[in-house]
Amino acid sequence: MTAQVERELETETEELTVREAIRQALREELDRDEDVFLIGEDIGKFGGVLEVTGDLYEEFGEERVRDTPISEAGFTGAATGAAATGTRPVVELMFSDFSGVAMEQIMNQMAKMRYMFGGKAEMPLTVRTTEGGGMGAASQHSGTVHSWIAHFPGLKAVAPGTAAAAKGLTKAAIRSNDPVFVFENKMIYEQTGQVPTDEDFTVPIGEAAVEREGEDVTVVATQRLVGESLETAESIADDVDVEVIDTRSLYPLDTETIVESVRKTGRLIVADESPLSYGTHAEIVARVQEEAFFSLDAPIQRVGTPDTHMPFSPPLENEVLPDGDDVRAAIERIS
Amino acid sequence: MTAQVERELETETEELTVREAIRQALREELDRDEDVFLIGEDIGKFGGVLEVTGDLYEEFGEERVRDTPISEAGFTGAATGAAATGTRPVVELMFSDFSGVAMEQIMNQMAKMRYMFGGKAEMPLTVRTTEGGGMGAASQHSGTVHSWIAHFPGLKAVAPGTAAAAKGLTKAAIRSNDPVFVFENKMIYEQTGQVPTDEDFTVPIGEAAVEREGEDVTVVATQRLVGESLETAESIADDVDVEVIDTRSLYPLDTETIVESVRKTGRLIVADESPLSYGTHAEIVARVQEEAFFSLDAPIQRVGTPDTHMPFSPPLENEVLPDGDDVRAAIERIS
Amino acid sequence: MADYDLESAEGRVEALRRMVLIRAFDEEAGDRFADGEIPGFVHLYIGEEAVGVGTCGALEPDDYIASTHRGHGHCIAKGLDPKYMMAELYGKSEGYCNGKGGSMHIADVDAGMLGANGIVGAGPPLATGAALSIDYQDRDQVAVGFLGDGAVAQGQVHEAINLASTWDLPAVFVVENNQYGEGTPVEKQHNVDNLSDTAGAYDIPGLTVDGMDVTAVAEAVSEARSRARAGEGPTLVEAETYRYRGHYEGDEEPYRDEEEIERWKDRDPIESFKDRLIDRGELTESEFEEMQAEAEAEIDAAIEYAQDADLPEPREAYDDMFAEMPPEIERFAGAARTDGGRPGGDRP
Amino acid sequence: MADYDLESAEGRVEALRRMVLIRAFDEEAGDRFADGEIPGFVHLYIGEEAVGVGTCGALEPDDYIASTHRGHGHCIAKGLDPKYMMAELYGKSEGYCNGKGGSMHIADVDAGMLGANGIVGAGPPLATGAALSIDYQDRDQVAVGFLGDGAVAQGQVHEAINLASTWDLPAVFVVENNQYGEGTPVEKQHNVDNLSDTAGAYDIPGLTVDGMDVTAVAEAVSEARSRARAGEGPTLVEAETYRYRGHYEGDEEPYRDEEEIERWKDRDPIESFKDRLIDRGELTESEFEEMQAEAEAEIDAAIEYAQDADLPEPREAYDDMFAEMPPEIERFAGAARTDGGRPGGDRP
Ligand SMILES: Cc1ncc(C[n+]2csc(CCOP(=O)(O)OP(=O)(O)O)c2C)c(N)n1
Ligand SMILES: Cc1ncc(C[n+]2csc(CCOP(=O)(O)OP(=O)(O)O)c2C)c(N)n1
Ligand SMILES: [Mg+2]
Ligand SMILES: [Mg+2]
Repeated sequence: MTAQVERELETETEELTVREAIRQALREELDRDEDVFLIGEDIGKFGGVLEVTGDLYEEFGEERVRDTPISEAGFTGAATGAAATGTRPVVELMFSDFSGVAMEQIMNQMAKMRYMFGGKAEMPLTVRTTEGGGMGAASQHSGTVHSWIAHFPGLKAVAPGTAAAAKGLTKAAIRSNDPVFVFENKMIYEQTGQVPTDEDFTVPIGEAAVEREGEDVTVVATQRLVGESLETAESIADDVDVEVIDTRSLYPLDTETIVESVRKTGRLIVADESPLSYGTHAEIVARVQEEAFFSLDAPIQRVGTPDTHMPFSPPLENEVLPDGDDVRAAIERIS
Repeated sequence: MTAQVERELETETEELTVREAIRQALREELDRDEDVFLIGEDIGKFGGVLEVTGDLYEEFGEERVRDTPISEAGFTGAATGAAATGTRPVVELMFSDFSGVAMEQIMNQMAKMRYMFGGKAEMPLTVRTTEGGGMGAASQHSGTVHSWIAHFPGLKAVAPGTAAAAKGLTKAAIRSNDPVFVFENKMIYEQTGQVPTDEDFTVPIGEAAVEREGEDVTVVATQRLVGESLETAESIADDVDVEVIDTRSLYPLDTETIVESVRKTGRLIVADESPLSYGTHAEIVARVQEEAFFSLDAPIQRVGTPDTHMPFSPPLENEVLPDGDDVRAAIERIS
Repeated sequence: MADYDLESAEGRVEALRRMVLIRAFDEEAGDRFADGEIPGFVHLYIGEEAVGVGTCGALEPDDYIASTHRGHGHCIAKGLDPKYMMAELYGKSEGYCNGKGGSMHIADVDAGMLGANGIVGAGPPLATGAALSIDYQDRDQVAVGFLGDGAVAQGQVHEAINLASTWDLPAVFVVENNQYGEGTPVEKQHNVDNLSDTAGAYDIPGLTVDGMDVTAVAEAVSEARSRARAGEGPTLVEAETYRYRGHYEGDEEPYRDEEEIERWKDRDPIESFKDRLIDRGELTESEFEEMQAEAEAEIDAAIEYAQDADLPEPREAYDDMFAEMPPEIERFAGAARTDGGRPGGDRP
Repeated sequence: MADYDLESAEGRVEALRRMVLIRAFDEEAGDRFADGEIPGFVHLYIGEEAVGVGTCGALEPDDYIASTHRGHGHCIAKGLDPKYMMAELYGKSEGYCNGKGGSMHIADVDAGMLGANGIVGAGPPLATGAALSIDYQDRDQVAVGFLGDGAVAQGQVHEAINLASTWDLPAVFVVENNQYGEGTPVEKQHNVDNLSDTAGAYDIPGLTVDGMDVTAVAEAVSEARSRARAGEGPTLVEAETYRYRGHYEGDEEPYRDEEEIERWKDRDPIESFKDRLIDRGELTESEFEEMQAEAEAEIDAAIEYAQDADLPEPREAYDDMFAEMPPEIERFAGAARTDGGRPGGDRP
């Protein structure tokens, strides 16, 4: 189903920024379910460094929007313990670069508890975190680590590219009984889009969206690169008819929707901000060549960060940060 | 160059287990360079839980074989600080599952310092760690996390499949001025092989080895699966002529050697114990289809752990742990 | 009411019984491991029984505990059934984790046992989290985090205690100081004389008690529990104890001598408590012998149960990764490798 | 000999000069950030100058420091050149990190400055590591780890101090307690009255000193340095101080009021130290004015230098990932994207 059709099925939409869409999702879920609470650094009175939680503290109070000491391992672990004992915590990990601080609890407790216990533990836990370069925040505040989480068994990972997906996936994550990471790209918080107003609107985890239909080449993109790919697609629409898919979920990954598109177009570009080697792109490449090998007309192209950290200086950051131009160049290489 | 030719070029070899080969590498480098020291949990008097350091403590004393409190973040960070200030630490991270505990220092300090400082920091640091299932050690002591490290910019990763590679790569890692992770599969410590005795024998980081030449299909394998693939290749030699490559290094990855082989055989199996999704396999698939798209005759097959943790009970562990039979089945699927 | 209350004679006898049962369990587990019947690693609790039993004796049935790699004693103290524990050690489907966990991961969340843990120091954050749930939902419970002397050096333990203390959560941290972290003596891991001195860093009470004395442990934890329930936050209880066996079975113990072991054995927690109960007339020698015989019989039965139980089917390896199985796993589950059925992909 | 020794009049004047220079640097950096000339984040040190300067005044030139995200003051105190610092803030090739690091990563390892750090609590393990190198090679140095009040809650800080203390390493940990971690007051991060109380967990001396008084800081650190060099291990020095500006530039500071800020400003470290030096006849008012004018001129020159300096070439983005460039990066470096030259792969 294309994203447009999907949205048309909803009765009503409103225009929101990605930031507003996420905040609305948090507000609605806090309203809906008393067991849901938010926990993280300076998400309360401060409103979150990237202002996502905003005024939720004023609205819901300090128990439900809980500020923490600077202890990512401690509060991620506490959220894990809390999720196993009857509540539904939503963690904000301020920057995804800080995932390393909490990684032990993520990889060995949160991700494994259900399995190790033979299914006898619930883990209704959401971890929201920001990713990506583009604001001169340098190497320790600009990383894209979703390939790690998508790789690690026992964790679900979503990474919205539109306001609607941001809202719908955040809500689906909170309602899920599995640990779900929501990767928010910091450069799209101000990006607007039509978002269903229905309080029960969710985007099922594991479903991609065809954001633009096309016949000649498929671009599978994530996060910021969804919007950039759509723009690129429009800009070259006279020459090439590009289909653009937002994966939305990384794990589970909607292989079917992607493969179906490639069977039609025969050509694929995968655009994601992760460092290229051993990154998200490769998995999509591997699945497509597995399932649609004989439909492929050209090598699948990868657009990503060329195995560097994010440098500080704008011309350097600009050099390594993948964008719509890279997508266009990749399309040209195989068209 | 095939591994056999490579070894023939060495004047002399002896038969060692992988464990002995690594210990010999450590001993030689401790002897050669006073700035080298080992640091980790119970690597001293205890000899290491998997007995790799053995008697090195008796031989070199407690300053050069340093036992630590149970503080992976602390001592990995300390090793990082030490490496930047004139020494060459060799860290033992007892199980690779514990990498999460130390991940912040690994990802944000060790991996980034040189780059963030504009090249003005050296990081001559080695991290040895054990991976893999097969001994009933359950989900928190059986992981294979090398895909993470190979993905993360600024770190080098090697994962030997033979005794010779184990020795040569360990020595190369210690001599390198970059942070290098050496991933030792715990099930091959007792595996024997011919190892050059030359004290200056090293295996260059970033060079794969053709362990068996063949014409029909290429198997690229890592760690334990190198030996298993070689056995499988022999067992079906009458029907299929299999080329087996040990990647040895994961980052940098020797794309050239692999691509050259696939240009010849047209068929590829990638066998690695990592969980399949977003794992090491996918990167090899992606590079090969990029560079040898028009030489491929069939979809590249992946052999790995099917996105579960390692379960405890033998029949379960046995089910998910990839082995030579899986390699054979994969060969059959595309032959 | 606690499962067994060390302030009553009946409770004390029950506490002794659990200690005896733990020892019987672990001696048998050690033997069966040596015989090759039990795969993986086992870390035995022999010598430390008073800590787990004293602690759980001070708890109410629905309080939580988060355990360690050395968890058998905590399980039995908390009331888990040795039969299903042993089945788990044997990797059988009837085990607490259906064979997926083994010794290092026995758990029974419904019974308040949040799992043994293969990661040193990982339990305390989970206990802090359980205490957070309790606090958030205003429930009348506490959460106990067990940890070893070695674990005190772990950063996440520091973070967990600091959080619990800053938030006045109903948590109790019990440090089992058995003098070693693997082969490394406690002096080589910490500078402080008593590990309870670390409590000062959180401005919470820290006590060091005799971990070979089950009532001393129970008293300390009981007080800690009351504080916790009164909203006064966590307490750190250090119990000085000793493990008689190696770090894990198979450990050659180059790091200590027989004499040291014997010194501690002279203060054996079971022997000494039994003697006290007999002195107080709460138990007779023959009742004790009967208790031991019953414990051994129960463990023999557990072994038999475990031996006879079924191994899981290979395809069960794919269950329980998530609440719902994702397609990535489904394609393997549908064709377990043992059936030769791995997926292959596109055909021309 | 230290760069400047607060026990001599000359050293005190130099200390004041550095404090004035830090303030001039950071005020200008704040203004230029507001003007949009400086990208990214900047965390200013204004109000806290006495801590960095007092600490570095107690050090020898080749001692190490590991800094924080709020590192400008540490850099200048350690003797780094504002010109290259400012160039780094501007992202220019002449900056300390050739523009790769920016404000949060200024480093000069050869000068003993192991880097500002974007990760709260990451500096102390690095300082412990530098102290380990020193100890291992028997060098006559110490390593100082700076950290904020918020960072005390981090696990890796706990681990780093415990290691240094257990191993008696020549390290000093300086906690800059500026009362807030971002918007969260110290009472909401910790239970202890003084953060120096945490020293008890490592059995090392812990002192709380007036961080608005440069000589008090210098004295404490000097003593700590002597202990460290005498093989007696680390010391934890808590300096009570205050940041006048927001957490970072742009912070709207909903978490505190003007009155609190004014109360601290009354104890301004520069004003009060200047007054003392004048009282003692070690400085005149006009000398101070001259000092300020010179500092402003130096910073103006630094700004001019930074503005005029070259931006790095795009292809430099690929340098410095490793000692040797791997082929993975080489294929991009050889065809920087700005030249349209990304690799494409196989052709039929
Ligand atoms: C994070 C982590 N590091 C290291 C280990 C390996 N290990 C298992 S038990 C153990 C010793 C633990 O000592 P302590 O906390 O005193 O508990 P004890 O074994 O004495 O009961 C170690 C180092 C581990 N499981 N997890
Ligand atoms: C591990 C980590 N968590 C969170 C942050 C975000 N952050 C940056 S500075 C800061 C506050 C630090 O407080 P403190 O240690 O008191 O230093 P101060 O800013 O007051 O100098 C926070 C939470 C970070 N950079 N690193
Ligand atoms: Mg111990
Ligand atoms: Mg602060």
